[in-house]
Amino acid sequence: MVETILEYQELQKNFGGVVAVNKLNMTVDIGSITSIIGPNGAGKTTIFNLTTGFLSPTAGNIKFFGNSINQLKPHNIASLGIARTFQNVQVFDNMSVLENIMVGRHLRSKSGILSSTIIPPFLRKEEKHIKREAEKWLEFIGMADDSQISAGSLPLGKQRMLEIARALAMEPKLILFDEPASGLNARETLAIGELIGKIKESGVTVVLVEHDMELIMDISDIVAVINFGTRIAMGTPAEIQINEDVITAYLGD
Amino acid sequence: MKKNLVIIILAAFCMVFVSCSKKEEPVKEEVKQEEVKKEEVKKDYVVGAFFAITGKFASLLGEPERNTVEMMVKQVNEAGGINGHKLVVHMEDTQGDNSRAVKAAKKFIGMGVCAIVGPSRSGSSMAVIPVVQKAKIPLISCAAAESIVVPVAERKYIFKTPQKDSDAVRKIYGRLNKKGVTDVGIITGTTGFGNAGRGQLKTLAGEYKINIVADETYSPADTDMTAQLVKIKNAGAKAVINWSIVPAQSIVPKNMKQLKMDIPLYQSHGFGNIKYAKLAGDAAEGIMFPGGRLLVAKQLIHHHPQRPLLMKYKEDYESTYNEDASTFGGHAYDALLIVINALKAVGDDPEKIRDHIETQNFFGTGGNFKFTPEDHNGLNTRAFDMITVSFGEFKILGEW
Amino acid sequence: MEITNQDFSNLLQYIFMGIQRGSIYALAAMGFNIIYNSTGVINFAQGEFVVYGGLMMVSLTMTMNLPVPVAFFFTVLFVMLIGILMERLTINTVKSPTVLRLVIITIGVSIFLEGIAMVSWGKNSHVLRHFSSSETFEVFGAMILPQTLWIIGILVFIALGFILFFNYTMTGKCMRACSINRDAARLVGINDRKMVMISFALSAGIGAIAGIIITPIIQMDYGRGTMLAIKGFGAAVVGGLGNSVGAIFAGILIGIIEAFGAGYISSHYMDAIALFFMLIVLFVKPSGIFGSSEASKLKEF
Amino acid sequence: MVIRDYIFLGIFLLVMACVPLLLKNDYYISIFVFASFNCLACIGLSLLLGYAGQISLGHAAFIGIGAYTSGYLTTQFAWSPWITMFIGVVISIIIAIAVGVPSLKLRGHYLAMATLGFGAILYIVAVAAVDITGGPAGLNNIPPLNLFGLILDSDKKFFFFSWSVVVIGLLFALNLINSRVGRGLRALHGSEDAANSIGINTSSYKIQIFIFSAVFSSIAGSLYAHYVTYIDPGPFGIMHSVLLMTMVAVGGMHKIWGAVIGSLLLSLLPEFLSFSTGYFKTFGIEYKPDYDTLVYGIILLSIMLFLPEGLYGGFSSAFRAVKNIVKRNGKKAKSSS
Repeated sequence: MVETILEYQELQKNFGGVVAVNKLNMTVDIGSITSIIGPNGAGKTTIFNLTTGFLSPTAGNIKFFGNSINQLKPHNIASLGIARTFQNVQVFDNMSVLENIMVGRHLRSKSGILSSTIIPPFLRKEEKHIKREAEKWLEFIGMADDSQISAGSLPLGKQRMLEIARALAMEPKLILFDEPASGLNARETLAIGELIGKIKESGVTVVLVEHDMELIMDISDIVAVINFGTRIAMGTPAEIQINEDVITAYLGD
Repeated sequence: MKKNLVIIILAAFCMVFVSCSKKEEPVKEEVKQEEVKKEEVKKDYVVGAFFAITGKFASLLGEPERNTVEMMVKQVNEAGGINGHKLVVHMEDTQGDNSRAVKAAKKFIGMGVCAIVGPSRSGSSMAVIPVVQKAKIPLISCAAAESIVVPVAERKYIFKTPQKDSDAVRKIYGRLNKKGVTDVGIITGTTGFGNAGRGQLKTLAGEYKINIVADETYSPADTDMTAQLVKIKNAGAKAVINWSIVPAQSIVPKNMKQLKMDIPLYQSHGFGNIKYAKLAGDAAEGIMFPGGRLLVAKQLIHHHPQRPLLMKYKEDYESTYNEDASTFGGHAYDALLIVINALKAVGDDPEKIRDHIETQNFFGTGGNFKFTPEDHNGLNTRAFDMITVSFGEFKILGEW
Repeated sequence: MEITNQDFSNLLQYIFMGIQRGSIYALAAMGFNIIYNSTGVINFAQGEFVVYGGLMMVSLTMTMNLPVPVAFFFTVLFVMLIGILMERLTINTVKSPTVLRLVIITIGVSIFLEGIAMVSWGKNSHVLRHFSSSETFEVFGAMILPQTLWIIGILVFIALGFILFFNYTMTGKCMRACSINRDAARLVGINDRKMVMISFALSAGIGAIAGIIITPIIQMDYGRGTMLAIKGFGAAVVGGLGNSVGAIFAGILIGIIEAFGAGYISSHYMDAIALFFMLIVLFVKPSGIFGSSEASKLKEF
Repeated sequence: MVIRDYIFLGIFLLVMACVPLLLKNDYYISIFVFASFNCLACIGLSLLLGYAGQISLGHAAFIGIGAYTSGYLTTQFAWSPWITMFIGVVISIIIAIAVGVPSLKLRGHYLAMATLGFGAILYIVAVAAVDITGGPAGLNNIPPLNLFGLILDSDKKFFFFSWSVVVIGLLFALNLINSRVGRGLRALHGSEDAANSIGINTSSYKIQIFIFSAVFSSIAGSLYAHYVTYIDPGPFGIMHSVLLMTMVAVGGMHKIWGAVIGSLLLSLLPEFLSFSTGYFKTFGIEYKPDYDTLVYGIILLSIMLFLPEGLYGGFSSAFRAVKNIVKRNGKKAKSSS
């Protein structure tokens, strides 16, 4: 029996009168790549925002390793080991590439505001360690040459890579990718796909929201299809491709 | 990094000690003075003057003061200066702000002025006292609070020209006694002037057997004192005393009229600018306040010793600036006059000027100044006349 | 405790005083809200609109001797023009607007306008004739100025106009749409830049009216803007930022709290009492006493 | 701190060390002393405004807390100024927590409103609580600071002392923004959501920075009290809070050095204007101090409109442009030869 890392139970989110997520039930297996697909406005990003605490559910439960995380703040959820990227890529463009990843080490370091002002020796050691780790992750995504460039001046593809590296630097157990390939060309999409595969190999569970079907079918272990906030199908890529409900949802009635 | 920090801090402290141990300044100043003495040409007499010329709530004080000083300087120099020395006055604007006042005082001291005139407001005066005391430069304040020159032992170099607030209170309380009024409500502005007045009103009440039935305040930015006045009215006050120096004081008579309170209203000597009466409109009719005679110069009997001086100042001022003279301008006139008197007599050594001021006895716009080493104001209750507003003009109130 | 007639008429007196003060806060708060809804910015120059309204009215009626209605019209027009100029010359020219930057720009405009007012109208306080008689009349022992009735009447009139404008005119509806979702509004063809300009004009106009109606009572001078802006901002927050009906009630509530504070507690701390009330509301119910918590979450820095 | 900061700090120290050598007049030195108080407060404020993205309209109140705590305790109980300065800091921290925690948990304009209201209340209390604060008459005879036996009673001595304090504050701030916490803050400024998603507790950081900046202001206030030796409520009102904000914005919000430039410039501006009155006259313009407000407004407006990154940003982009031109010319020269 595979262990469940993430579980949604009867998850519900209403915005005023609009129901964005409707009684969603779903589980994510540890060590898998699970993709969530569905038409525009189906509530995929809302699910991510609920999972990472940016929104709080109207009803239902989100469990991470069996513990409810409904009421937690985003930074608390991050500290449990859930990382994410954003649909409209959000790198810190006022910082260098290396610094962006160094911020990702935030949870893995501990100096506070007072010690930061006078910089005692232990802190300098920590700072060096942060930098080494950050360089390691930069190497991992193959951007070691860009370390001193301002993140805002990178092309979109590299910004996405950077965002992923920043999330990885947290050493999370679960990582949520929100349309990592949107706006990228074929070559960049391929690179992202490879990277996601590498991430899975390193033992991190991946949940993916994506529109690029080719990418999804290529790398996913499980695909869940969402429409109007409810799950209408779930299975291996091969099963999903022949599911009639899915075809109706995508092509219309 | 830590090392660097320590080094930088040490460097900074070293700079402090090095520079402080030099002590080059005083030596230089002495040299300068000696050089000056050697010169044959008569040097300028340099005086500093600073008033609250701009800034919220205070411009009715500072503007007439500045105008007066500029006018006097022109007159003095056109008449050939002081014993042949040209009079130079450096003007600064405190904006009613105390740190600006302190900066300006330091600027004057740096310039080597022999005396300082101003500032306009009590708070600013208090702020600059430590600075000028230390520099041993005489300062003649144009602000009213009595605490500026008391205790004299600690305020050796500080003088002031406006009448004491305690004397103003005595004048009002004296009149109340004669009228047989004991229950009064006081309403004071939360400025240095109003606060000092409130203190004096409360302190002297016992002496005159006055019973303060309500003690209210308003801020200079306040727009409506109805609530305070209702309280005063309900407390059974038979007279209201309004003590402030900012334009908001004119709202009190207006509100009293609205509330149909027909008990007499007394104002402080801070009402001494006809503009305040104009702001209150017809509600100002019948207001009584102890004021300098400048406001009623024309009505003084012809042999009144102050009359010629007052008339001259008033006419000069009004013809030069095309606006009514106010007691505030008068305070500056007196202050500069004191300095000019001293300069004529003893030259521009600050110490000698200080000593000379303590001996001065003359008629100014504020009254008969009799300075002594114990009294750095030199005025008493006789400096005031009770003045009232009648048909939009200041009138001397008949002597009871 | 027995309630005497005297107590009752005092209460009434304080209430009227509070409403009179509060009406101005309410109008200032409405001005804040209009601009806040269209741009998400707190316009700190709002108080200057009030000052310009008052001072311009003084110039037109007292020096140029225009009749009150004519002067009223031209003053409002003049201040609206200032509002439009402010928007066109500053807010509209900013290429990458962040709220922080826009707020600081409005502070700059406020300082600038204050400087202009000081140079052109001088530093003295100015008085304005009351619209009708300045003789008070008595209601149950409370003394009331006819001007107070004018103020209340005009406030009610503006509030009604406001509701009609935003609910029943096309422009008003477009402005509401912009405030709810600017991108969506732009998609359906609403010119959002123009809506921002209109909001500045409206806000300036309301500010001007507030200045005109209050000047007969308070004496206007160039420096009054800051305090009015603070109180108006407070009223806007208490009423729930962006909620104009809430602002009206909150403004009057704050005015009455001030009057009661001065009358029943201590005039020394009058302003502090009202501000303290604002802080309490801010901390306990940040969406304002009349606002819904959902609405307040939508608007963010 | 990065290398550029060391260079700047070196230049800064050099310039500041030269000021008293060049200025013989105590008055001008005192202007710089006053500027140092603004500078210290602005460094703190720029952390809050530029890095945590929060507007505070009540920082002058923290200056007031420092000043009044020092003033009251030294005059009433003759406590050592160092102890009272520390107590002022503690009180500021407590008040900053009380004001900051509820308002910073919310987003938007709430801190601006809360600090505005709080600043106004404190001002009123300073005016009305006559028994403690002396009311509008203020507190007099505050003793000067005593630094290991050296009494800081002259402008020159205080100049070095207060600017040393500023330099230490500057070092702290520069260290802070280049540390883990500083990266967190810059991240928060870059994108609050993204910062949250990598586990940065943004609201806690905002509160900590608010407290940190309040401490800076409080120390500036204590220094003010012991320098002027007289305090009254005047300099601690809302207008001064707004002025501090203006200084930070004019200098450049997103850089600590911007706060230094802005506070120095705007503190010296009134003196510069009154100094140059004569020059205005030669151009036929009668300059009056009345116009100061107007000039302030114009400066703030034009900088916010044309140099959104403030003077610092303007300088550095001008510097970069010059560097690029030099580089290009150098390349041209090489290629042509």
